[in-house]
Amino acid sequence: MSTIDKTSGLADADFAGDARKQSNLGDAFTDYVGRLRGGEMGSLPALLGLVVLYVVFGLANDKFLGLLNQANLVVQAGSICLLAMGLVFVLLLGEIDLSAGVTGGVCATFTALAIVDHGQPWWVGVLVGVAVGALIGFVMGCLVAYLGIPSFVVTLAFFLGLQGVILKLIGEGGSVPVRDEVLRGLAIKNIPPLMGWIGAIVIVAVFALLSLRQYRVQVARDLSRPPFALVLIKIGALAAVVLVITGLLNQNRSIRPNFVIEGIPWVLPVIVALLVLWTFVLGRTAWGRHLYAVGGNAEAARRAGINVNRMKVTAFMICSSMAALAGVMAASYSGKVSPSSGGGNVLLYAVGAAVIGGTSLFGGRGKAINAVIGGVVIAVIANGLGLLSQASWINFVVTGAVLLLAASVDAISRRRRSAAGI
Amino acid sequence: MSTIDKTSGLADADFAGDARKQSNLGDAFTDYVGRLRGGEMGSLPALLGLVVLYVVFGLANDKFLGLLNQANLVVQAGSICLLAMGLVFVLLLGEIDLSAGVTGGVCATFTALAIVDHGQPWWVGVLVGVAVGALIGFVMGCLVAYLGIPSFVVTLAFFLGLQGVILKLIGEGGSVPVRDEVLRGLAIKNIPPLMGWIGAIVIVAVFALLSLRQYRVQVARDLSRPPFALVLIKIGALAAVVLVITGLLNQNRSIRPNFVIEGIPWVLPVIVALLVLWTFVLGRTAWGRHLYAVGGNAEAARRAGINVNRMKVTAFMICSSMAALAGVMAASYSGKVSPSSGGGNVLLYAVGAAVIGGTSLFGGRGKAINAVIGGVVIAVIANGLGLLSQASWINFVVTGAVLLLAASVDAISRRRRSAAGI
Amino acid sequence: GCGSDDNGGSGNESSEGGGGAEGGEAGKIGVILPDTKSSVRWESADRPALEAAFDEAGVEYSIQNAEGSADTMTTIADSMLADGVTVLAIVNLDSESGAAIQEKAASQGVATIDYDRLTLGGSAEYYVSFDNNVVGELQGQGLADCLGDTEANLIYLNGSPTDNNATLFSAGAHSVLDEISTYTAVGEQAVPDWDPDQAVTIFEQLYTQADGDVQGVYAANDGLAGAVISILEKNGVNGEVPVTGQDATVEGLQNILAGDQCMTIYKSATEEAGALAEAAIALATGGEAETNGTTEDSEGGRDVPSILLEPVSITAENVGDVIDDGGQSAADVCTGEFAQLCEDAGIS
Amino acid sequence: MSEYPLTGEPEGSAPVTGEPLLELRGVNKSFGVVHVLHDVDFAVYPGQVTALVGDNGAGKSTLVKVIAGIYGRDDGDYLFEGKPVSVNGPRDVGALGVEVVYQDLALCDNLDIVQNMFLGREEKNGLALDEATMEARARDTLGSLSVRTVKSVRQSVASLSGGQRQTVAIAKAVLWNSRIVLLDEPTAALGVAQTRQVLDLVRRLADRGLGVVLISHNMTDVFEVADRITALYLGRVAADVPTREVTHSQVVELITAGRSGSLGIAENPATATV
Amino acid sequence: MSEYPLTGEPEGSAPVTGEPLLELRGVNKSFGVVHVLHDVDFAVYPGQVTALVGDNGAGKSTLVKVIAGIYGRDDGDYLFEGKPVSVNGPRDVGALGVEVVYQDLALCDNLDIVQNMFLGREEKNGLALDEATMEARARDTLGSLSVRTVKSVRQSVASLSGGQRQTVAIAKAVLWNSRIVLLDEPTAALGVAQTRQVLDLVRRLADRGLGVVLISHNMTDVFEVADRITALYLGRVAADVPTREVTHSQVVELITAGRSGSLGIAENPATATV
Ligand SMILES: Nc1ncnc2c1ncn2[C@@H]1O[C@H](COP(=O)(O)OP(=O)(O)OP(=O)(O)O)[C@@H](O)[C@H]1O
Ligand SMILES: Nc1ncnc2c1ncn2[C@@H]1O[C@H](COP(=O)(O)OP(=O)(O)OP(=O)(O)O)[C@@H](O)[C@H]1O
Ligand SMILES: [Mg+2]
Ligand SMILES: [Mg+2]
Repeated sequence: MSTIDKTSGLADADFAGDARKQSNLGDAFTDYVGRLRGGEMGSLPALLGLVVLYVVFGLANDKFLGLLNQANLVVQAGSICLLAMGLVFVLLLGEIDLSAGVTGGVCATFTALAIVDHGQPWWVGVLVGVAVGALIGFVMGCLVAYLGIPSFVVTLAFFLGLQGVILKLIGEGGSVPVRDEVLRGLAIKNIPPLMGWIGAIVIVAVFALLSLRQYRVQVARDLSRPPFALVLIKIGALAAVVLVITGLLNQNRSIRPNFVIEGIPWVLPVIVALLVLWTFVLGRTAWGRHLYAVGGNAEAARRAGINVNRMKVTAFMICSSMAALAGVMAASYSGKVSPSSGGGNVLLYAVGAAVIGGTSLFGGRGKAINAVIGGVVIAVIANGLGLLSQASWINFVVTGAVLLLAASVDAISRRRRSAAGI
Repeated sequence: MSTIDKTSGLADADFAGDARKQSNLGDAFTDYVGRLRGGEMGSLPALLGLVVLYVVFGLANDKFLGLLNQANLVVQAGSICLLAMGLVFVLLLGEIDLSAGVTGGVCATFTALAIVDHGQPWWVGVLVGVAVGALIGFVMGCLVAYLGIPSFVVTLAFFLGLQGVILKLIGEGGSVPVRDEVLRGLAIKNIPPLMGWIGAIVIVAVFALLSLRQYRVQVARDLSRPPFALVLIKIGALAAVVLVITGLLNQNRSIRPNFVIEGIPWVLPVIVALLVLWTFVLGRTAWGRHLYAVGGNAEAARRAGINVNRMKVTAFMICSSMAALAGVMAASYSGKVSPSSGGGNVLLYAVGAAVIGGTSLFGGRGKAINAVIGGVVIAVIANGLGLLSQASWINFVVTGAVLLLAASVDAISRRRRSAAGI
Repeated sequence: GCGSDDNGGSGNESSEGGGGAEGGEAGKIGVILPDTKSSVRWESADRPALEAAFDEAGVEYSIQNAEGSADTMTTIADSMLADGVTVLAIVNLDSESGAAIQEKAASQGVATIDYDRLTLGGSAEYYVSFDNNVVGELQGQGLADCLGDTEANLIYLNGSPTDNNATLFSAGAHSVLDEISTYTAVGEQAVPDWDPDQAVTIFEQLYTQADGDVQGVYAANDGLAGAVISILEKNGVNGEVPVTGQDATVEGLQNILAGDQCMTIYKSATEEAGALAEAAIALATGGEAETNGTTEDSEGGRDVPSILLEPVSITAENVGDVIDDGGQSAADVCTGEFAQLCEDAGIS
Repeated sequence: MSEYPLTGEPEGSAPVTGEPLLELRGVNKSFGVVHVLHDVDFAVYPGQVTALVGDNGAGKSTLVKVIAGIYGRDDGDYLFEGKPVSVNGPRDVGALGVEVVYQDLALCDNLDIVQNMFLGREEKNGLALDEATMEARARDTLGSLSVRTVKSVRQSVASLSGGQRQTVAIAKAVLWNSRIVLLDEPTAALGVAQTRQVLDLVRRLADRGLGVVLISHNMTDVFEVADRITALYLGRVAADVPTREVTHSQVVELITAGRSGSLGIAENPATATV
Repeated sequence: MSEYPLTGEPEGSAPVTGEPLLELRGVNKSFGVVHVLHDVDFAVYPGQVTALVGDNGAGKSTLVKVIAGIYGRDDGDYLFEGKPVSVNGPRDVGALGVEVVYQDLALCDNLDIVQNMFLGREEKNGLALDEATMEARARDTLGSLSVRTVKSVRQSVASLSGGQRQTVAIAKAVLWNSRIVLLDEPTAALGVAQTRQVLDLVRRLADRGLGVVLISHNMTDVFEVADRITALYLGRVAADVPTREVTHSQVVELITAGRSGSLGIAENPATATV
């Protein structure tokens, strides 16, 4: 019977087909291609859509691929990426937070007022903002979890109510400036090149160390593991990406001879740090596991002893806290908070970003990286169209069309998956 | 063993407990209370929320309950009720249409342009608008059904793109007037009192006739049926409601002696007619049944031979066509179409209306009447707050709070249902 | 029957008529303001100025805000008519909805006034406003004054594409700047909903596209100007590139004091509200108001009796005028780092 | 591999009335990297109960879903009455007169029992649904399946017990004038009396000339009603034999080991014989 | 009604080691107008397998869910080791050491096998999850249950066959050091070999001193492993007897008719005796 196993590829002994024994690079590659063909595309389709956008805009305008514009893009994408990352947490539960954008506005107002009116240092201001965000999330989460009001209605009510709060705080039609060195610097300043290099090298080194240590443990305990060559290739790839980006952004990209702009925008490390944090929380902690479980089958999660209500409340708190950071980042970029901050289509764009990246609105599927990729897609559209300076109506139409294009690349490449019946 | 059945209420013979034999009023009432206590509340909680709002606003302002204001309320609620009714169809599938509001704007623009620029009569204009709506719905439906792009993204793209289309059609900062006698009359004219009386009596008579005929058939074929007294009570109740409303609205409600305002606003019969139509379609036709099935379990529907894709496309077409009517009604109310028609929070309010009324965002649960009740809730909030004339930030906050209040009445009274594990 | 607006302790934010109003014979005046977001003025300047004027005259009144929605405005108008106002003043969000409101009011025998914006095809008795064409021209002239006779590349950042006033402002500015042959327009874009957050990205892209070779920026109001300055600061040229504005907001005045913004437009709300109050009270008591001209309503084919006021261009020299007029308070403008600048400019 | 000589069949089996009604030839099906069905041949004969047996995960349900048109085939032929037909979804298969009870039941939880039973084939009365007729027919069919604890046929299926749900699914499939009925573990959740009724029903259907396929892990049931047994082993047909030619223990061996004496898959699957 | 004299029990039954581990007394449960459980008394003894039998819709699963804390009781007492405990949800019951295999399985389709098995009780390594340990333990447990066709323990449970899903649910429940295990039709979808393994496991668990409750419609299985049988009939306890005191056909009669000879519910339920 053992002959059958080898030829059929199906297991006869317990889990003989398990990946434990895979050990050379060719196998790993075949396996990857197989998984791709089976529909497990991850973020690949969204990345593909992004590549299409880059090619289109790159051809349409010669400034688009320029260093200056790409650095600007990083800053422009910052706020929406943070907001979308926060939204992933409630979307994972199958809930929605319509108020996230406005929550960001309210929190940024608190931050700005703490600094301007109360003379607090920037970090106190940010803490105040995040605390307000967490509080808002807590209240909404409780209403959703314990009273059982649909999150659409709760957050719609907060969307409206919080607009009133901003109006009240800022004074109708006014604005609060954000002139703090550090906060403003977040959007308009860059990391000194030397520091950038050091940071980049440290990141690569840490990653290499962790990867190698993990591999050593896997070997020692005889667990399933990738081939060693693959580990090396992954380290190499990360090093290349990090160092090339650092190298490029450390060049002077100013368009005026007497003014130097060089270094990595401060926004970038903030986003990367939060991305790493949330990826760890979602993928590697019990809390993250429980979040997926509640989103996938709340009743099963409840039966497994998970406190579903607490999961909901914490998810809303994280979402609103991230919205607070997004609001502060938006304020840092525009230099002020105004009553329209976080209103308008901000939220729709952020949810759209998460969904384009591959997060499901029905809960249970999504990652932090999805939000970042989707956020970049949205930012690229605005950035590219901004360079083309067309009439407003054309901008609207093209934005819609491009959004659809980016999403359909994703949809079409995922069709296999649904054909596989999963 | 037959003794067991009688005392336990459980069936031993096949379906002996079935409602077929119920035949007196007391039983019917007990049964109704039992169902209420079991959590099958229907629209009762939303109606309760509405009553709360009426009491609060009635106490806060003595004009609120006045005839004139209530007649205005009917007209103000018209557009959102139509929009929400349309949205119920896509919500039933577990999809969403973010573009519905803007679709209404585009369609109303086409209607207005057909009348103003091309001198068409009003009904041609409306037909053009609805046709454009159906076309938009068709395209969106196809993208959702056949390409498999999430409806959130598709309709977000259309939400943006269609704003561009309106801008292009109307021109920046422009607007198109709606001065057609009939269309304007829809919002500002009333049915002549005599005609109103005749209509009301016809409606009551038709309802009585249909109810009695149905009862006759049920008796003849020995099917499960309500007690005869209940049939009579229902007819009586409808007659009372219809005739009292007609009577009230047929009084002169003008506040100026030299100007008479009397009769049922034209908006009301339009809404009632569409409500009856869609209630019939959803509840009594195979297509409606299939819509619920697809929303409840798309895979089961597919296995039952239902063309799921076609259901999606048709649902989107109905939604957009209803949005067109809503857009025309909004234009009739404000007397023009502008580039911002249907934008802003219109859509969120409409979805909120459907959800407050009891429609689920996850599909499979909802009725046309839910949308109307929810729409009235939203309209009452705007109307009541308008009479109180507070600063705008207070309006925002109170709107949010009241929305939450209306929804929590619903949520709390539904808790029993979830406690029952359904 | 309108003497029963005594909804007790509903807070002092209530705009209901003041306590001493014995306005049974004078009738009630209703005012509908357009929005809260396009500009500070409606809620922070017009509302108090109107309240003060009406209180002074001892008439009953109700002031509400349509929050930028024409439907809301129609709803408010309905309820005011239901409430028995005898004079209705509106700042229309667009001519058609405004005309519809006025049509309905007229049909109930209520007199109407166009405030700040003319309702084309409407039936208002009077038009009280600043001249919007003049605003754009003053902005253009102000930018030209700051730039001087040099070669200059200009970027135009217009207001909302759906707002007709934005179109007028831009046209006015172009009418001045396009005449000056040394100026070249290198980019122009409208900002949806006057949203300053979107304006930042829009301007950054226009600036990048122009390779930073920009010597002056037309920004339609102070909010947009602030967005522009944010990007100029990022590129180290704030203060070197003049930027226009409008509305004389705290933000705008501070930017002018700091030298980052070239000018703003001040439309004295006190003045305008006073004019409106005068006209409304006159109508409410059955009299006539004093006009200083007419404005042509091209659509309605009539000349509307008008009370037209002159906007004022504000530069670093005359920031004090705004504060003296009560447009902004010195305390708001001269906070923190601006205290010194205020002192230098002679503002206290 | 596992090629059962179709021509040689009638000799030793229950009376096969001519051609198979439905036949699959050389069907393969993979989900991504998982190859679930290997060159499967399968036939359904009119008037016969074919039992499809196999270990958990052998591919029985997958085979049923391929027949039902829910999954596409990777390759292989689909013949109905000897003629190849193109099958692109459950609608096509339904049109051929094939009814299926799925292992995962596939009921709409938001609909009631009657609505589920008539889903996709509602009785109509002009435009409107004929609820009265549907209710009456549903009540009759359910009654005949020994369902006694359901309070009302207007109960939502979400509130039914496991066995009640299964009965509804079975009732739904036998309500129609179909030519083939596939039942994927129909008695798994049923009580003693209900199981009895379903087995009787299966026999009755076959006697009426329908082709019936029964999947079950209960060998007693299989031997009671089946005319032929097809055994799947790791996605391959290990045997396709008339019931009376095999014993209970032989079938169990086929299921768990893939071969039993001369029956089953040979050591080298490439040369496997029946 | 149906009051089984607890004190009289040990004489004729399998060795009952003292007190019941868990006991329900006079429990009622209604869903809206449907009264599902009537004054139910139920006990689980350590070291014994209690079979809970009954017709479809008799209320077995409802009873299990009441025990598991998923449904609240309308009235009645809940005792653990003789002491009343307050149970407000599955967490409280889990804390008592009660594990349940639900008839509807309750797995998260978006998680893989290992993730489902350890859901709510993940192994940790500081803050982070200890995936390696969990994977190894899951593999061992599944292996012992004769699951042979699962390709990888990292497969999503959505892609598993019916029997594989059921095995995962069982494996999930027996992974822990619990004191009581409730199994609601655990072998319904299992193959011959897997059923064997589960029955052996059930016996082994009881022999280890756990209280085991087994719901099954298969009388052969029940008689093989159960020490006592509790029969439900239309939501009432019809009998609660040691296995060796009843015969196969008596139990079937109890299930289908509610009474058999001197056992079962009397004509008038108000005076029902055992
Ligand atoms: N969508 C899918 N993706 C990946 N693998 C799948 C999928 N569906 C089924 N499988 C695998 O295919 C194999 C056969 O599954 P199938 O459901 O046909 O088994 P079965 O014979 O019906 O078993 P059971 O008796 O347990 O119902 C199993 O190993 C299962 O894990
Ligand atoms: N949520 C609910 N609402 C209303 N009735 C319900 C609900 N859940 C179960 N019931 C009813 O309660 C009765 C008992 O159901 P239960 O699931 O306990 O039966 P069971 O004994 O487990 O049957 P099976 O052997 O079919 O699994 C059934 O008649 C069922 O219809
Ligand atoms: Mg199966
Ligand atoms: Mg059960």
